[in-house]
Amino acid sequence: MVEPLFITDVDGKIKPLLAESYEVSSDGLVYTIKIKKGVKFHDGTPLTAEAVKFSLERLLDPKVRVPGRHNYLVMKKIEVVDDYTVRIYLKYPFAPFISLLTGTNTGIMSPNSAKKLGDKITKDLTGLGTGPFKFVEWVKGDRLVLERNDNYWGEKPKLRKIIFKIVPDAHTREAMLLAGDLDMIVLPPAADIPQLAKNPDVKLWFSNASRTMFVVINTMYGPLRDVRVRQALNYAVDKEAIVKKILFGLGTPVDSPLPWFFPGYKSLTPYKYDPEKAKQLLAEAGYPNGFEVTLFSPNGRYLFDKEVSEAIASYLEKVGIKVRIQILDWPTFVASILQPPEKAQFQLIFLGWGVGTPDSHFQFYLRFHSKCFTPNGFNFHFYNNSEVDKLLDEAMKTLDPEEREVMYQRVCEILWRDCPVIWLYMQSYVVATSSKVKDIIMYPYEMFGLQKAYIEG
Amino acid sequence: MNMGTLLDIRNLYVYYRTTRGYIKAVDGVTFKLADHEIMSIVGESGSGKSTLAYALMRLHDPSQVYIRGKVIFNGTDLLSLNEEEMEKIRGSLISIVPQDPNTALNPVYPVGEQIAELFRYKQDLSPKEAKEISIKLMQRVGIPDAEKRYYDYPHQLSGGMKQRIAISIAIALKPKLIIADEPTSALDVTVQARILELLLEVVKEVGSSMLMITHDLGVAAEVSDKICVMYAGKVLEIAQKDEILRRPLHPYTRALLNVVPRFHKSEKRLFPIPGSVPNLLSPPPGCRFYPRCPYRSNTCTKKEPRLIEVLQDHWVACSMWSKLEEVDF
Amino acid sequence: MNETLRLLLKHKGGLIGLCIVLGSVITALLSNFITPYNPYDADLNRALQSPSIKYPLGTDEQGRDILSRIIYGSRFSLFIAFTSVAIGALIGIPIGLISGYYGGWMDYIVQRITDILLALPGIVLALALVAILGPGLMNLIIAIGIGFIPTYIRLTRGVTLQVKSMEYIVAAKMLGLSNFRIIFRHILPNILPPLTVQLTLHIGSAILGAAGLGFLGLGVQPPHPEWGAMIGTGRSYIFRAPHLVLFPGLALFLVVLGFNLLGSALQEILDPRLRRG
Amino acid sequence: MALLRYLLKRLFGLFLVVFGIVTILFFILNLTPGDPARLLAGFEATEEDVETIRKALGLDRPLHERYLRYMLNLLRFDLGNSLRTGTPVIEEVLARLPNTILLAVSSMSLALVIGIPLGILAAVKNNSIIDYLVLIFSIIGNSIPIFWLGLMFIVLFSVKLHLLPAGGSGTPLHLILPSITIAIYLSSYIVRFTRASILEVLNQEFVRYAFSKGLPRNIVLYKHVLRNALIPVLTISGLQFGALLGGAPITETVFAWPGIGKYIVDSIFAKDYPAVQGSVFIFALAYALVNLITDLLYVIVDPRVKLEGGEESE
Repeated sequence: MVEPLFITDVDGKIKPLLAESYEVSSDGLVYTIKIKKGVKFHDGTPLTAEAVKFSLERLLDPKVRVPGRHNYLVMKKIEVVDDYTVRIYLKYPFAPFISLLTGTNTGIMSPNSAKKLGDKITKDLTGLGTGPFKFVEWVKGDRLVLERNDNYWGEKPKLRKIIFKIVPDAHTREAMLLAGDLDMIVLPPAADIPQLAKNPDVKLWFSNASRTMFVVINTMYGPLRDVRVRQALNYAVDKEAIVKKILFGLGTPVDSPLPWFFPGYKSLTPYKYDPEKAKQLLAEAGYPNGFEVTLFSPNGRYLFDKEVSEAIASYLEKVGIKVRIQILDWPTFVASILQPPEKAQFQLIFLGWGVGTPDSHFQFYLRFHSKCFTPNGFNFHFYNNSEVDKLLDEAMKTLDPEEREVMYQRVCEILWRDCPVIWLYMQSYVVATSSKVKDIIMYPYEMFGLQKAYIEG
Repeated sequence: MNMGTLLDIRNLYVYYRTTRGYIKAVDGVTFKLADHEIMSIVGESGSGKSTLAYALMRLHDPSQVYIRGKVIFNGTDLLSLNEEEMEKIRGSLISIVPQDPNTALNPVYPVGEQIAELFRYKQDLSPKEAKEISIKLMQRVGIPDAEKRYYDYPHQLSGGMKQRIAISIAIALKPKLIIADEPTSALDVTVQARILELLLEVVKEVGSSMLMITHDLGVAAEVSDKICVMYAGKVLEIAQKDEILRRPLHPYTRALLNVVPRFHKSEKRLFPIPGSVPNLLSPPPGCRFYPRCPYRSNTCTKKEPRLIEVLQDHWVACSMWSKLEEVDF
Repeated sequence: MNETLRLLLKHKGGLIGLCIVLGSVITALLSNFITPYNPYDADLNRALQSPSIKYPLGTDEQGRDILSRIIYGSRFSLFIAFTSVAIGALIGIPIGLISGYYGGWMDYIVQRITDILLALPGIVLALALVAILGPGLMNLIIAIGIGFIPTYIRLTRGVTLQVKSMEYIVAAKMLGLSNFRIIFRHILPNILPPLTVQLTLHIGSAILGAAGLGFLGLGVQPPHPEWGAMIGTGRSYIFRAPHLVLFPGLALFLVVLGFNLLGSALQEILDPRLRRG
Repeated sequence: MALLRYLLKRLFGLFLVVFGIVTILFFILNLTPGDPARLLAGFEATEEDVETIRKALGLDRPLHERYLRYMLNLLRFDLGNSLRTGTPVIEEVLARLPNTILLAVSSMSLALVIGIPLGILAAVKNNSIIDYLVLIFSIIGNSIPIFWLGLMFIVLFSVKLHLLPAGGSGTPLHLILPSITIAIYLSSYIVRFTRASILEVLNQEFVRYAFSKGLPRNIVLYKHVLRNALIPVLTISGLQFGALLGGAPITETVFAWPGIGKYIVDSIFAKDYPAVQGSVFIFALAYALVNLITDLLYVIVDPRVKLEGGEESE
């Protein structure tokens, strides 16, 4: 409905969408972006540099609630050069800046409709976007209705109307799909995937990458300070069995800290399930008969989160590590893990990390840089590795993609060996539709595109 | 007018089943009641008189009570009838005036309706007709402004008023036999006399016979033609009222009369009967009154005295009856 | 007391109830000896197996033997039920006794508070309490126990008022017995019959309550086998492996049935009016 | 005049009870760990964002001040906004109230239709096989864990037979399973209560007297006995209906039925204080009103009851 300047395509590459092209100044501080001509907003007004300036400045306005706002604070000034060119000045060189402009919340809105809507904007999005579908109606907690935008600048969509129904319970969604009340559902109950796959009038769509799941290790806690113990944890857990038996195949064990299409991705030798090696490493590190740990896990947030945590706990018990599981509802879970090192009561956390902005910087900086210990970042591991810090700071500034690639590869190798986490798997993002639905685009970051989709017959 | 026999009870036994054995409430009773005759059944509480009354109407729960004997009423033995036939007789041929009107009337229905329902269900009259007759009946039994009272609920009426309603119910279908189960004992004394008067009036007017069950000899004397004395499930003496009052032959009847203060006799002292009613689970052998009888002899313990007609229409069940000296009461 | 026992053994329902209750208590006590497998031993390769000779009730999503978990689970359900009802009774009864006996403004306040607590749906009160205290066995017991207090206050107060007006209590007062002695020597023994009935019936509903919270995920924390939690987890496999939900539910039903049968039999025995034949 | 005085007295009592509930809940919920501001700000938000939201929501004010403000708003039926969706709680609750009422009405009427006839049958045919079977049904009825029963119905009717939807709302079909589940539980109480009540009335004198009037058996049973026996049943059903207005939280969760019960459970899980307090407030109000209506009905059904609020039967 609302389109950003750039988009990460199915192949993981960043391509221009509303932007035509862009240049970066040699010092990486000034970005000049050309805007596509002849594009109209749903309210008929033309897409101009002015609209881009308006939309991007909104991100900086503290009164507007923007998830992940701190990333955008890198922008110092946005200047309109001419009707179709806009120049953005950064406070410091920030290599992944362009990937920032692919996020959905950087979508470009029509200033004219935005002013008309005022603060009703949280309920009514008429005329705001440029996308293939226009806003019709939104009843919170029930449905969102979109309609085809006939004068869309790109390839005209085939679907006339899309109705999104809010159905929180997976089984109910599945029942409605089978009963024909719905043509398409997201995240069907994992346990029923094999059955659905065999069902002739149901088609399953898989994205080849999405949320990576792992167990945070509190590297400041006694035995976990020793890398051998952390590696032992990685050997002790049978990831293949968890994916096959608990997720019913809806995941792929990871072979690197980064998803495959991120700069710096390099396939590394996975930690095969080897309880004997784990025991041996524990003995070497001086903990032959294990120790006690507490594992925090959310309930209902990720795919089978409670069940996977239980499985991990029983695997660790098998190598002598006694695990006390705390299953918490989401708000309590969030509150209890965002603690400074001295107040953290956890040693392990079952956690997931989405793709979000497709640049390695966002996968590593906030999670592994020693400056970002919780609560002012997401370094739950309290991981402190000077070489990694140096590499991350450097990679953020260097503009040359090859050089960044090498740096991030180096970071991957260090993290993979140092194991601040137990590497697990990447959850697959599944959509189930009736067999009549065709041509859905499955992006590698838990999103799907319906601009080319159609219903046969 | 010929006094045909309306009710002929022969060897009636009524035992209550309990976890500890049978309580022999009515243990072989025989007596007759003629048309238009009013007979009182007198006895202390627990003598089985109420049990007898409700047994006649077959109102006991068969699973709880064992009944044997004959109750010939108007030519048919009531004990042999099935429930439907008995249902037709109740209310139309035999009716009851309850002991305590406060608990007898249904608290959530207007009193008038509880009269009218007899006509609606037993005689298929229309609600309007049933209401009219009921109001006339209420007026007949002396209830002031019956139209309004028709809609009152039981808790809005006095005890006496409610007993009048019960009487109107009893005479509604002009039954042949009315059983009055201590109709005045739950009422205060001032009202008792007028209710008795009313009862006698209507019974005579309807021409039905009446079985008056009471523990008060005074009531019996005032109301009935014939008196039957019961004790511990057995009939001890039956005779015409004047006959029995003047010449009680059974020691128990005599003792009962001593208890009643007499105005025309200046007795100084009343003689209470020593001892108490025997346990009906395992009654003593021989005469049940033996332990409390001043005239007892050893024969009384061996043989159980049978009820025999010793004088013209004067029955008594006591082997020592002839030895009692003539006493003029 | 043995009179009631004699009648109880003759009472068909009561007898069955007694057997079930004794059976479940014994199973709970001996649970760690009679479980065929270790209830915590997981192995994903044998997950979600339907009932077989090797695993009579099948295995759960972690590959643990459901029969062993149910047997071991009885320990939790009964422990939670007995302790929470005990909390409810031990706090509720004295308050009910005193408030009923002394009356006055104190009684009025206690009554209003019980009205309030009874107006709140038990489950919401329990949910709110567990939300504060956090999930876990002890917090669950406290949450459910508190839910029972108002019922016991009201029950005891009712019976106290009845008994208080009886002559022998008035007589005891006249003899100058101290109030304390009167309450605990005279009134309390009279309250026992109706209370024993309530206690047995409440244990049944306490088990259900605990299982309800367990079902929502607020009860006993994994990996412990509490029946409600097992049903809650099994729910997401309902289409594919219904036996995960079926058997813990049956166990729950059976034990609660036992207590209810026993409770209603006691009720009939102690309240002659309802006695049948 | 008596009616007015009685109503005022009851309304004051009602106000007190509701006030008590809201106060208790306010303090219970505000002591729970977990920080709504952080929840609202989202996972990646920075500390300042969380702070701005905490100020906006007034969560930084001292507890007693927040309590007073909350109470004042309550009088204007302003229950504050839900932390999760931002919409006023009053809107969300009122949107769901009809669903809960619908479920409550349908399960209660089903329970009465099952419960009362069975209760009568059991009482009339006392000590017979039927009486025994009915008693067994009622004991089983309230021993079955409701949520498990619901799941079993889903397995049977949705999974195996594909007859009924597994959950959610919309068509009348969705209503069938949840109401049957609740009805079975409720009717087990109603059966037993009706049976006991009828047995008690059967022992009363006016029944024997009615039989002595020779009235047909079922007139005595269905007119005289039933009318008296159903009064206490009315009170019990009134109380149970009131409790149902809280939505059967667990049953609604099992069937994903969008009622207040499910809303309360979800809100508690999401630490959405205003939503929990708001919905319990509305529920307490509805519960008290239903009790009041039951008492008034009592006066109509039982002529002996005066308006002093106390049942004064002879």
